[in-house]
Amino acid sequence: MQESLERDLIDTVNPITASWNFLSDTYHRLGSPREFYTISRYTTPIFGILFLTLSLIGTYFGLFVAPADYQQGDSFRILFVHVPVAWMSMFIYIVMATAGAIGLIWRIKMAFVVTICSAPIGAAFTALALLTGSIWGKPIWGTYWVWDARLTSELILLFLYFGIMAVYYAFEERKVAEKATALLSVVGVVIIPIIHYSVEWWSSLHQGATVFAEGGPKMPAEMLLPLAFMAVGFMFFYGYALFLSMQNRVLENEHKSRWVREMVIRQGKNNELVRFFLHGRLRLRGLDLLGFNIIGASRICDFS
Amino acid sequence: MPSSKVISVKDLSCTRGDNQLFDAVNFSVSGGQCLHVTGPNGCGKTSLLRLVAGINFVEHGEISWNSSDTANNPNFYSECAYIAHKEGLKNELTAIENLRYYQQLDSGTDEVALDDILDKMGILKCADLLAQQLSFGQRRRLSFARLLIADFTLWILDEPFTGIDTSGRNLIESLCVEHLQNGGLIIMTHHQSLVDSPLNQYRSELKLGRA
Amino acid sequence: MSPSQKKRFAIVGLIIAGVGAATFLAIMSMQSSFEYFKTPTQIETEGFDSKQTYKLAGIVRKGTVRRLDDGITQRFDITDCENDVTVQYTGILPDLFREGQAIVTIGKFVDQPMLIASQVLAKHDENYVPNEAADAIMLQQANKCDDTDGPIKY
Amino acid sequence: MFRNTSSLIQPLVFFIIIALLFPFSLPAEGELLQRIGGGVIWVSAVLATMLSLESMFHSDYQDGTLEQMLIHPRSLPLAMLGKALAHWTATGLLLTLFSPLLCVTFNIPSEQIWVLFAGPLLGTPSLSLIGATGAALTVTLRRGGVLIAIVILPLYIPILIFGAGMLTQTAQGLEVASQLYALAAILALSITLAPFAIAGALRVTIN
Repeated sequence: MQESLERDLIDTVNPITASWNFLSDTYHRLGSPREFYTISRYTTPIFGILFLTLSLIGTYFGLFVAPADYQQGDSFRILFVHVPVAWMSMFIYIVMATAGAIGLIWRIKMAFVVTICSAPIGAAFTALALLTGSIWGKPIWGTYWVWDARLTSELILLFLYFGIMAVYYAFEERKVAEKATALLSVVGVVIIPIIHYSVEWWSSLHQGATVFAEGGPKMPAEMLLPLAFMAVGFMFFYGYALFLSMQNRVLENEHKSRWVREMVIRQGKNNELVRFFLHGRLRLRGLDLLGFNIIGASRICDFS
Repeated sequence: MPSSKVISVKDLSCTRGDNQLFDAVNFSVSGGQCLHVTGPNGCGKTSLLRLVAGINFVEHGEISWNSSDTANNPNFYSECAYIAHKEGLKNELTAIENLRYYQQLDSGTDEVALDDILDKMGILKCADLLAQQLSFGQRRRLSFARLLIADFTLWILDEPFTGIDTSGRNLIESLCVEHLQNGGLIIMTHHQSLVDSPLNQYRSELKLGRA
Repeated sequence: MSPSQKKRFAIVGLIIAGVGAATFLAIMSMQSSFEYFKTPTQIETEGFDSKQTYKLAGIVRKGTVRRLDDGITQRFDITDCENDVTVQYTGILPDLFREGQAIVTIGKFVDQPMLIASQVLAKHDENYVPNEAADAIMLQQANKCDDTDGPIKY
Repeated sequence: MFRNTSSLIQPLVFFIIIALLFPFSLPAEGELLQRIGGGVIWVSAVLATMLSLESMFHSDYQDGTLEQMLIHPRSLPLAMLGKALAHWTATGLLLTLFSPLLCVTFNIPSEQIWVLFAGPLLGTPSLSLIGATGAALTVTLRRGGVLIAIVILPLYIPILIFGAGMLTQTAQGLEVASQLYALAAILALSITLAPFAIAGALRVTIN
């Protein structure tokens, strides 16, 4: 009796088993649109708060605490935006392509939703990386733009994001559109190593890797710290924006399913859900460059 | 041809956009049987046939051929023939060239067999006409000629009697009967009753769509 | 091994072979490095064509930067530690421009061994160092080529 | 495919006309044409290839032969590799053979002509293979032409950069081995992976 209790205790406490169980459970629950919707309604605001907190701390440290660079003086501080944003542009693409591959191989609906909702966010980050880069380039290099390997490949990435979004909107049948989009994002993943290694492979005006360089970061800790805050903060922003966008998409995709209908009936009295739809849409408009949810809006209005 | 072949469909459903065309379709067809799929327009007859043929992607449900999954199953693909509205004929090739193309894909070249098949289908005289010069009925006959170039066990026919004259219809029906008597399987759609057809005795019916 | 397994093996083998070949060729491509820039030594040995536009890379030699009388035209030597080329540029130089800085200039030689630059770009390296700790490094950089042995490569 | 000669000649004529528009519309300076010649020829080749992509699977889709290919036991990626290479023979190979001729109009010195031969020879098969993926993705769409361009052009840019870069390099008397290797690497990658992407795209879109 005593022994078995102990064993049970060990089983539940064993952190690896416990966390694995938690992860696989979460994974399976997130695979279902309904479970995702329920869970993400709680996590999304947390992501938003974490993003705000971390990026504010990062901004403060980056602007006021980190010392000026010996060569660039204060103008190097744009690095704290440019670098994390550029990382995100590639990270989001990798997430997108991985989700696309998962969706195609294991036929998981939610994976396609991740792919499609990531595209506009990734495009926005890519555009921002190019923009901040050229603002930085003018005083330091002496030019807004050069056609060198890093800049060109990042621009290609932006076009690729546009192509992926265009493919999604070209098909009327949603399932076909989702798979076609996933396939193209998987094909396009070849660009990622090209971007990453472009500064090493080709002589370039753009500098080499500072943080992920051989022999550790070539940057003192007081500069590295705000950079890390900003990077993690933007990561949470991605999670925040992605989940908001995915919630809308899930509702749109599943608007005929029982749980959405029941939810509408349950909450329909005070019209709260309908208002939520509209708010969600309004908040998302800024992110969704191509007006992701216009069709959804008319459909959802049918309920009320 | 061994008669042990069987195709069975379990719990198959199909959605287009937001509309569910059909849900939980179950059937099983074995050698010598003809499944006649009926239902109103837009109820998913063609979709069902395309799912079974392996052109469309199965989202929900299972389709098995001799109890192994049909998806990416070369054994199934080499025994299944699909004839639909789109005939699969190249306009810029002649009738016999079209047929030869399919024959070469499957086995090898056998000119005598090609002539025999065209003769059987009653279009030997237009063997050297370009496919675009053939009449609609002749094109249908040519596309059915493809069923005979190899030993296909399962014939999937989408509205086989559309645009074809009475003698053509009789010809196709007799081909189907012969195929069934040899232990073959047929899954077909046809919007009219087949009660008067010689196929009737082999026929079982699957009604799709809400009544 | 069943035929379908054999087929799968063949496909995987082909993919590995193809990707391997691509990687090999890519590495070969990297090794025969892209020359986007010319160096002063190349100009010295190969001469120059006055019609051509040149992209020239090098380090600003210590003590050669001087402003001409018009106030906005500057002249300086760039070096790869073996040979020097004089560059003349009219306009605003990038913030990073200083002695010992690696730069890229784009321009033409007009009948004399002096590059009339239409653009001067500074190349920033991947090191970030706080101001106060930088004096030693600055000194070292400005003296680059005085104590380097061989030619520098881009 | 080859029964229909107009599909064979159209891309070639388009290629030559586009390339010749530049000498017509630019100041007749030999030096300028010589400098932009390589880029112009490559851009024209890319445009001509793209023009012919839309029809690559179109007739097969219309007449139903594509569906028959999908359910044929023979390996679909292999068939697609054949299809893409046939497309290349009809477009890329012909363009490659004609591009040295265009050198004359751009005053490109004859000792550089081999570059205009070797570059497209290694680069245009990749254009066909990658393009076929885009064509397969858009085959069911009524107006897929513009979409093909949006999808495919980003993936064409590296080929364009290396191909056109070769000419700039030779003009300045620099080595081109690096670009040749890069084009070959792209070709090796696209010849192995594109057939699967094309087959996957067809299976996804034909529904």
